[in-house]
Amino acid sequence: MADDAPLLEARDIVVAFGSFRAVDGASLAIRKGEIIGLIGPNGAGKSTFFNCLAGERQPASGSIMLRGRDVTRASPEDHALLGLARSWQVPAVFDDMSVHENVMVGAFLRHPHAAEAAAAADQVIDFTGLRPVARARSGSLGTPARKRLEIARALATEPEILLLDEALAGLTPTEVRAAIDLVRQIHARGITLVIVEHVMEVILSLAHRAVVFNQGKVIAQGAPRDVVQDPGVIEAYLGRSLSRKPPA
Amino acid sequence: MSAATIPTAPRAAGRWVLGVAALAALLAWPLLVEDEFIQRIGALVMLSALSASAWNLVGGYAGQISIGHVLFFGCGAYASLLGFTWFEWAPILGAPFGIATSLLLALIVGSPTLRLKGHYFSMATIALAELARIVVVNTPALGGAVGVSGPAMPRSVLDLSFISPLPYYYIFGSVLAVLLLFTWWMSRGRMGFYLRAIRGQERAARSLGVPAQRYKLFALLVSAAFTSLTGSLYAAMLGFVDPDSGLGILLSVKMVIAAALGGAGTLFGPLVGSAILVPLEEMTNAAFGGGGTGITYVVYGAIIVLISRFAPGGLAEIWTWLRARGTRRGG
Amino acid sequence: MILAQVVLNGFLVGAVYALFSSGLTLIWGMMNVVNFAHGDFVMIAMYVAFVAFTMLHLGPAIFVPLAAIMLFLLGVLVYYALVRHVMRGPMLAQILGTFGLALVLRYATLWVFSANFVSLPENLLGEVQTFAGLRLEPSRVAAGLAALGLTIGLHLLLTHTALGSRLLAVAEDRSAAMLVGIRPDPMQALAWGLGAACTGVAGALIALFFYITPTVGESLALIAFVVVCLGGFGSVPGALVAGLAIGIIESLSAFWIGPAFKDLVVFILFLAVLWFRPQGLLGKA
Amino acid sequence: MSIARRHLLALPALLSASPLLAQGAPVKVGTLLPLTGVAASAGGSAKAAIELAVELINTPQPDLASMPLMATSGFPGLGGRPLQVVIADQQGSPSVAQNQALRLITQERVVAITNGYQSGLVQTASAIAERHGIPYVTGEAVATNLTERGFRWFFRTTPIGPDIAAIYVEFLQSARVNGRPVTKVAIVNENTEYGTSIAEVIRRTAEARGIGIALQIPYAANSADVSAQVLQLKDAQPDVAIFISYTSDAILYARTMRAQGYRPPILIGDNSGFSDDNFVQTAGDIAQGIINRSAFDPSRPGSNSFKVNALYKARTGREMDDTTARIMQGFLVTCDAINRAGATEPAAIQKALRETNLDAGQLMIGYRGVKFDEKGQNSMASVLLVQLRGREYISVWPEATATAPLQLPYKGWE
Repeated sequence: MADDAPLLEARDIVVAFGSFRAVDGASLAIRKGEIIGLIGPNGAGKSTFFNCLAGERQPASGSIMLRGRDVTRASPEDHALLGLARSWQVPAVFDDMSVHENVMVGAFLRHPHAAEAAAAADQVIDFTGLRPVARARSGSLGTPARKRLEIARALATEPEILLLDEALAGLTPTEVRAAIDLVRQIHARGITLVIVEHVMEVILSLAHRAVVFNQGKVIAQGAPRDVVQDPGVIEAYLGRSLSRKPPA
Repeated sequence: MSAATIPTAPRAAGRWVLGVAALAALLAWPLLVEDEFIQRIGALVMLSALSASAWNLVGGYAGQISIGHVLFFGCGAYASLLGFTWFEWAPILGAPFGIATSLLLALIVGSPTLRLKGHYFSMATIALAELARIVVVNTPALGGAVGVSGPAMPRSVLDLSFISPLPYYYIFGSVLAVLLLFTWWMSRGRMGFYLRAIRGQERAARSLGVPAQRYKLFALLVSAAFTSLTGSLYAAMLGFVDPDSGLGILLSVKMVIAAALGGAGTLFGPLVGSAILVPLEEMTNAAFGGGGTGITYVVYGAIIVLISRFAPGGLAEIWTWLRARGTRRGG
Repeated sequence: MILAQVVLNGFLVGAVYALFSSGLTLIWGMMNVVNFAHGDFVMIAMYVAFVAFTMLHLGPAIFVPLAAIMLFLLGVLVYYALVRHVMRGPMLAQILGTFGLALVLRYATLWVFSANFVSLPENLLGEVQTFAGLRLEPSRVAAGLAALGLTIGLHLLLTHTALGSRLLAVAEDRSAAMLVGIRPDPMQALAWGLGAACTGVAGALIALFFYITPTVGESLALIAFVVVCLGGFGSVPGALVAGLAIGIIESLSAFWIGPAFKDLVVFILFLAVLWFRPQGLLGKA
Repeated sequence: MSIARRHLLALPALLSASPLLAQGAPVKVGTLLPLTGVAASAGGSAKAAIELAVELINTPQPDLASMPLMATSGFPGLGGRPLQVVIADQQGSPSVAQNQALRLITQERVVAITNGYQSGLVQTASAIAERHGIPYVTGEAVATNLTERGFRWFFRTTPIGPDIAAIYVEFLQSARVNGRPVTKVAIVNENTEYGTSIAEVIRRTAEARGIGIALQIPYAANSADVSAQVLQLKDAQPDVAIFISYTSDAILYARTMRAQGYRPPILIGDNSGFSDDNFVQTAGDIAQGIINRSAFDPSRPGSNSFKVNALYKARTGREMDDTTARIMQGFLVTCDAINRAGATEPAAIQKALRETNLDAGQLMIGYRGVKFDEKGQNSMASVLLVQLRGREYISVWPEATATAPLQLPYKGWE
């Protein structure tokens, strides 16, 4: 794989629910080391598109290449094996297992033996700051810890690219800042990130490139600050919210 | 294992002592009790624990609630006794054929049914088991509705036809020990984690690289093999199987409730559940059955209701709770 | 002519299947709680009808609503005394609890009434009628109409009333419903009450033409489970369609292939439907 | 109130009455019956009959003096020791039947076990008795293979398949429909062991004697609906329809035939379901003239059958049906053997059972006698045909022993 080839590339993705085209010919190329922010109004198709990238949903047409391989019809587990990990909008932790065990499930992907997986999980737990609750049953955790656990579990699969689906939604401002720090540290480890987010602050402070969805299509992409000033984007989506000056 | 999961030395030692004591008790008690009826109940506990533990791999660990496991049980039971009927084999010699048939069936029906979610999966397994029962009832070559019998008179020790229940207890117990050792080994490794992850959130598990379909199928295969072996052992002991006793839906339900009562997805849950349910059923029947008033099942049912009411997670839940209390007090 | 009668009988049997599944649609299909005691709820309703008729000399116009009320109370009682607690645990706990409950109900009835078969006079709703050469039993027609009525009523309740949307909200997500101010327990209890009341109507009507014995629910229950699953969980009209379809298929296959094979045909078709539609006939994907 | 209740009330009286008359430690006999599950209704009837038998044996019954043990109290051959029965519920499961047989032998120390009901369960339970060397006597299980196993401790008093088929076929050969012989016979049988085996033996016997079975419809027991079978018959128009069913289906058939307006010229309902008093009480009024086989004809005043039935009716409020009577007869034969053995050692009882030689007058049922062949089968068992009139079965064939003449065609609900 050439260095300049995209890590993950989606071309002309179409997903239809009956006659309604939720994603209507969207394309996106993600290069190694980028942080991409996917934004758009509710029902714009960004979550559906995201699920196509993650291998959760198969598009009706179009193709997706991950690290030079066609993964359009590949299963989620094959995506994971190729180095793609994701979090879920509604945290999907394994309630009956402890935090450490949750993370071990991810770690088993690259470490088939229990002892190695446990050690790898320990490292991720320390990295994500979950050490104090490592032994707790994950079903007993609050939302912030669950979201963090999701990220930890995904990291334990040692991905090249991490897809975060509203990983910061529903957090308090303090928690959001802590989460942004975590994302930066993840990026610092050389992991490419794709973030679906409603909180503009996150996109503006994290993303290298913002990709705007509307009516199933990519209507704009570029540096977040440029994109938010794009008249088409303002009209389609941002509207009033942009009158508020984004924080520096 | 990780530093976080290594038990502290005194607790580990305590656990060893407890384990050895429990094992010794399990081995010794039937010898101390002279009553054959009680010994036989012990053997039946082992048999029930075997099928419930086999079910536990799929239903407990992987969380796929099969209510059609009697399909595999029936394969084993019928293979044993058909082997005798057709070729005059000792019933237990049919066991490998029962296991082979079960594995084949599990392979064929496993892939399509394991795609189904939740109740749909449970109902599909019921439908499959009922299909098998109806087919057997209407196939005279398989004994039809009348059923098939083992040797009326024991011919050799291989017929496993003993007057005393003790040999059955130890045979069933040894097979159970093998199954539990496998389950223990599995639960600590990748497979155990993956199955529990599938039970928790299958979609999330798959996104972490868990090939859910393959692992569920593998769990089903192992489970089917052991369930089938249980059926063969049952048939060898009883010397008779008919569509109701070998393929009836009640048997599937009993595997589920034995596991659920003790704690599904735990190593000893099915054994504990069986150790309560089987004696309870036999004792209530011995005490009240002759009265003909149905009070047997009123008592039996009421106790099951009470357990589910106060320990919905099975008795393992109470154990966890007690241990948590003990830890808190100790620490 | 015979074939028309076969189809008609199948249709009426199908209506009975739909009728005794209606309560299960609500409890299992909507509220997602397995009820292994469903068949025994039907049985209890049959005994309510029997006692009301033979001891209190009440006619169907009274004992059908009476059975509905009694079963409503039973449903609410079962919810508060058992199901509410069992729902804390995994789905298996529901199997465990309701299986135990089934045994208690079945054998408490046996204790009181003995295992003897009893029945109501078969002409309580009038004699068999002949229309265009087709023979119709009034009691079965009544059961068919009741199935239709209950299905439409339940469907309207769930889709067109505030109460219905609250019920659905609780079924969908208990904690989310609490956030918007719905107390889940009374709603769930109500669902159990309504489901059991439907079962009560079903049992009392079925008692008009079926024999009554404590184990009668056992043989009926499995079909009810297949009907609800085939129709698709959460689909009230689905259960009606599935019930009628199973009735007609059973009747035709019993006539053509042989009654010993009718369940074989039903289960094969059931599995085939699941193969192509894993969410049942009218269930949501 | 319920009959079950009445049993409960009668029980203490029975227990307190017997020791006054009989002396010594009671002799225990075990009985396996289905008291829960789908056959519970039959088991309940049989239980009442067994309890009646105990009372009759333990108290002098001058009225029944022609039967063994009736004139005296307890077992005269054992110094007047009273009889005690231990009834166990086999729950319709072959495994439970074995458990309970073992319990009766090892815990209750019974000297013999009787009955068992379903053939499959009799098979597993008697295997336990055989291993422990305890006599096992069944009064009702008809599966032929039970006495083909080479067991030395197993005995059966009831007539079996071939005896049953023989009387049906002899009857069909002599019967006339609209003045011509029977040519078209249909069999509708439930497809568990009972229905399958009886249907099979009837078919074989009939075909061997030149009567073809035009139509055989096996069906699954406990169906919710049986109308397809009735319509098939209505379509085929056989001269004779033979139903082999359990009680629940028997009731449904009677009702469905009425609803579909179908009446064959001759309707035969074989034993089990159609003999059950539950059937007679709930569906008898619309099945008038149905022909059944029976060994028990209580319709002749003064006969033992008549008197036993009267006692049973006083106790339960119901007529004794054939299955119940055969169960009770099996039990009485066992007790007679124990008495003649003069000891409670199993081997002595086994020997006495082998030497059993009762004639018709010593029985409460219509067998020619009780005498076991080398396989343990009663070689004197026999059957007769009865017909439903009102709510009573009256013996109608063979004519030599009939109480009333046969009435044809089948009336049903008219």
